Amino acid sequence: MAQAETLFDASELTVSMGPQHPSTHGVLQVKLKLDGERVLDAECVIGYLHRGVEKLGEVQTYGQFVPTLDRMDYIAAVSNCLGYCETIEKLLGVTAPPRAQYIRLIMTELNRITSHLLWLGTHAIDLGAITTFLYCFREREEILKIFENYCGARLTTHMFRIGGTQYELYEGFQDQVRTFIQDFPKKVDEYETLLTENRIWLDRTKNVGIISAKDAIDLGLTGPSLRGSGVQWDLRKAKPYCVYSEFDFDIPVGEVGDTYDRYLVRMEEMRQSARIVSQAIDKIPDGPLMAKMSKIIKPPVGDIYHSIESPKGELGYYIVSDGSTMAYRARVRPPSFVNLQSLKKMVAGHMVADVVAVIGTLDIVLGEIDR
Amino acid sequence: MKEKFSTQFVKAYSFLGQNNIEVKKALIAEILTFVRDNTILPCNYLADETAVHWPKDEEFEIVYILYSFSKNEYVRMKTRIKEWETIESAAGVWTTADWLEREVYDMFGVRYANHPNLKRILLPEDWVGFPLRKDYNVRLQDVEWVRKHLGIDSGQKYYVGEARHEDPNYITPTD
Amino acid sequence: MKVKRRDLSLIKRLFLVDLIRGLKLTFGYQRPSANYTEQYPKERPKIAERFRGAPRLNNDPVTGETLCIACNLCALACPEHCIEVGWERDPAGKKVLTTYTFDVSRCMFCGLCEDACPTPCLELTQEFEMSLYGRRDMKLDRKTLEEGVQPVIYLK
Amino acid sequence: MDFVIDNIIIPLIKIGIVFGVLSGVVALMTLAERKVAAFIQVRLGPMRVGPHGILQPLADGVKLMLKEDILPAKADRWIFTLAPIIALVPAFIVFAVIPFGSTFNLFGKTIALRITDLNIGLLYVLSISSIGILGIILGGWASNSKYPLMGALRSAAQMVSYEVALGFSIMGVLMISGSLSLVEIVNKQKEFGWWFVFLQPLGFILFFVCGIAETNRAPFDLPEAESELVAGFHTEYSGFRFSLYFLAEYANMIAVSAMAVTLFFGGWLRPFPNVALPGFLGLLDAPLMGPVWFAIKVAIFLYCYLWFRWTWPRYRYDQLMKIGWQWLLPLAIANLVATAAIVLLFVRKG
Repeated sequence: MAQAETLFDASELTVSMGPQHPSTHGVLQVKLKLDGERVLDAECVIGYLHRGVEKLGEVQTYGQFVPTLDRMDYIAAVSNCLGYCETIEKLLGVTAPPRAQYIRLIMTELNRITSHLLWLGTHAIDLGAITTFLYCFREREEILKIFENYCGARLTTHMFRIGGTQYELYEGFQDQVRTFIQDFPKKVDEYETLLTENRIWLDRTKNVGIISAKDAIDLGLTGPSLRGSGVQWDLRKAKPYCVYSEFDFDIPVGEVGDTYDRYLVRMEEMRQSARIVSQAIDKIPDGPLMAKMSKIIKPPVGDIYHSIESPKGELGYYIVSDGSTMAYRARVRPPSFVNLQSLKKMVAGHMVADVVAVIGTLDIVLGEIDR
Repeated sequence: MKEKFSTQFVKAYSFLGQNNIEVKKALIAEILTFVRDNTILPCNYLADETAVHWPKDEEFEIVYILYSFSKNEYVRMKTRIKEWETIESAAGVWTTADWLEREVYDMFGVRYANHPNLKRILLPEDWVGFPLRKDYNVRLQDVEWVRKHLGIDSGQKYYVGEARHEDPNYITPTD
Repeated sequence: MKVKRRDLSLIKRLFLVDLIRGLKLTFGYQRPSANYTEQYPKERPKIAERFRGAPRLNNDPVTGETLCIACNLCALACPEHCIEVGWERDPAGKKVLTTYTFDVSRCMFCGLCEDACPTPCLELTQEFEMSLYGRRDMKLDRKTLEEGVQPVIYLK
Repeated sequence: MDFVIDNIIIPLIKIGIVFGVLSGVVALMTLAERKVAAFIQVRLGPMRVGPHGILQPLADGVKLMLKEDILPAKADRWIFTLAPIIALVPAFIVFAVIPFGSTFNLFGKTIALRITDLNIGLLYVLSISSIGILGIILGGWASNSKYPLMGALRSAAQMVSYEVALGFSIMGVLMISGSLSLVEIVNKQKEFGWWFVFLQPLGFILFFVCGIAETNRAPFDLPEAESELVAGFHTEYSGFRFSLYFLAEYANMIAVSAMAVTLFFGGWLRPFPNVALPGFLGLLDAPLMGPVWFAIKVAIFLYCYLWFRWTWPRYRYDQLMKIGWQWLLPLAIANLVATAAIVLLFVRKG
């Protein structure tokens, strides 16, 4: 860049945003090159939360690895759990019984709502609307209570086991979920009252961090970030897993691919999730919770890739088995990791305040990026 | 479909309903470009790129998991390289591969040729060794790194086996 | 399904409709009945029955003998290897529990040990106040596990 | 003797009272902020210190005093220390000219419920409040750190652009009242029988918006912008020096609210100041009721400040500039011209 283009000072200002910064959502560090307030370049430094999950997968048995995975994307622990359990089930050639499948689906969708609520809250806080955050947490709390009642933990749930789920539904589960699901769309309307039409929100999110559909695919963006760019692709529809094919729901897509579109997509996804849950809650079949399988999990030699639509995007597991009780290689395809790569492209030429908005809109979880 | 690269082609098979294609590594970038741009199964999206270490053969298996939006189909491309060999980077084909390859380099030490920015991504720059190799000693490295950078003895030091609680030297590093 | 992008119409923009609607909402929430806070130490939270909290070794309520049969399954199931079971053979050749160590500092409360336990002995209880002053104290021995962790009571 | 009493003792007492009350209100504001925020966010806020957390400001104060006061190694020591003081002092001395009530007689003395009545009171307020900004800029600059520097730069730009619009928005009031003295402005409002807000609605809105921007409050709190700049200009401040900035912010809020009340809401006047009240309600017109009316009005304004902050998102830097120059300034000028025309016609007719 020619020096004459800089406005006040010929030298660029390098600001290290993070790893301790209010809105980097964890321990992300972004090295920003600034010209005044304008971002010339952004480089992400990650790995502060690296715990070697993939290595752990090689030294723990298949069953033991599940709770470790909950710590990856700790906002959407149920999704992690579901993806992994399904992968191993596929490798073993077993299917979870329908009752377990339904419970899995309900829990995963509720978890998607919690994940999106947390995203909305933090995203709003990044843009200065602090109150939305608390409202989101209020609703999130209700879901976490359901989780707690069901499996005994709120965040890192370890809800499912390979072959089904461990826990029977508790008494009053359906009522609790139903009450929540009935109220929830109204609550989403409230968030929308605060944000969707607010002029400040519009100014802050429209035309910020635009990414075209072609670029999005090239960058491997998945999940709401991809759909915000107008690509109608959701693994729940494209490659239905669990029992998603039995339910009726829409996939919201955006037009422009800016922060506002991604925001709208996620808001609509919350409604759709509630819709799926309300369909599923009345149809939970009776039956066993665990598939018939041996206690010791020894999959055949081979490899498998299975991916699900986590709230953040495509969460894939690539497992190589050598026939023992532990995976030979347990690879996780983390959606946040791949999505974060697009930050550089999205923020170039924007202001410092937009960097925060874009980080928020990507909905990253550092536990998953660094694993 | 793969006639064009018949010399490079090893085998194609299906395992548990998932398609695998094994190819040789020499022309990998051209093959990947072809896979991306062909009309039969245009895999325009690289879902994942990773590696598996096979120390017996001193080999890495590089795995590309590809997806075709138009055909709704996953394909796995695999290629094998010797531990000391380099492989052509896919970052020119899909931008996604940039970080994914950096991670593979970080974890396995696979050297990519023509990669825009091949350096460690998750681990610190001065980390020794590549953790996801099967012959890597996690604890030794960790203890050394912690001692060097934090100036304390790592709590992992005595975490060597089943009997660690009985080990008279087992000290938790607080207090 | 396309999402609906909104724009502010001129009238709405001029009369600050969007801003006022937001203000109305937040104003309404100031009513005391909307309050969601739980005054934690004063008000005890309602813990779910299945909550996975502090571990406990149950004794037979009648005889007071431990229910543990020293099968070591919990130690094998634990992903973090934080359970150590010590046993010896009694004259009849039966395993008898001698020591039991549970390192809560490494525990991630996944509940696998509870699942593995063939008797109703090992249980993750509803007790959640487990803060202690040092990591050394977090290695619970058999006695603590049978009696339960005693939390520091926070007054006021 | 009378001279001494009139010119030294009484003013000193008045200064003492104003300063004391103001400090108390500022302290209460910190509590109010947390409480209002909590209520809006369906929480309870501070509850432990005293009944319903009333003593929280005291606890905060003690904590901030006792906290280690960190001076960054590369900071400019003198300016770093001076800046918070520069920020705080003007916020307080603005109150020298703000009238809290009319006059009343005590022991044969006529006591005016104000510290002083400058005939250029308004100019005094504007100029003094500009100095306060200097504290923020200097503080950000002296910290010798990147985030504070950016906060200071934002602050500088914001102040310059909004000061202009602020000045223009008041002009309408000046034209109608024909005086720069704040007391005179209030008296004119009594004469008209209308608060000026009804004559100058646009002027009031502009003034209030600019006032929010001047005091760095949401949605214009860019110099602080905790989600972008960590804490903006006071990132490097801690302990006592931080608390000075903190107090300055609230004192400024009170000052702007007091100004808005004086200029647009009839100062110490009750609503409908010209309608005579029947019976014992006439007590509401007692001179000592002036400060009460004043306080009620200021409190409403302060509540709005908090309410806005906890409801709306924050503007971006360039958008803020755009609003300032593209909307507020032209509107203020248009308002000025319109007012001038109407006043001219009105005067000619009269």
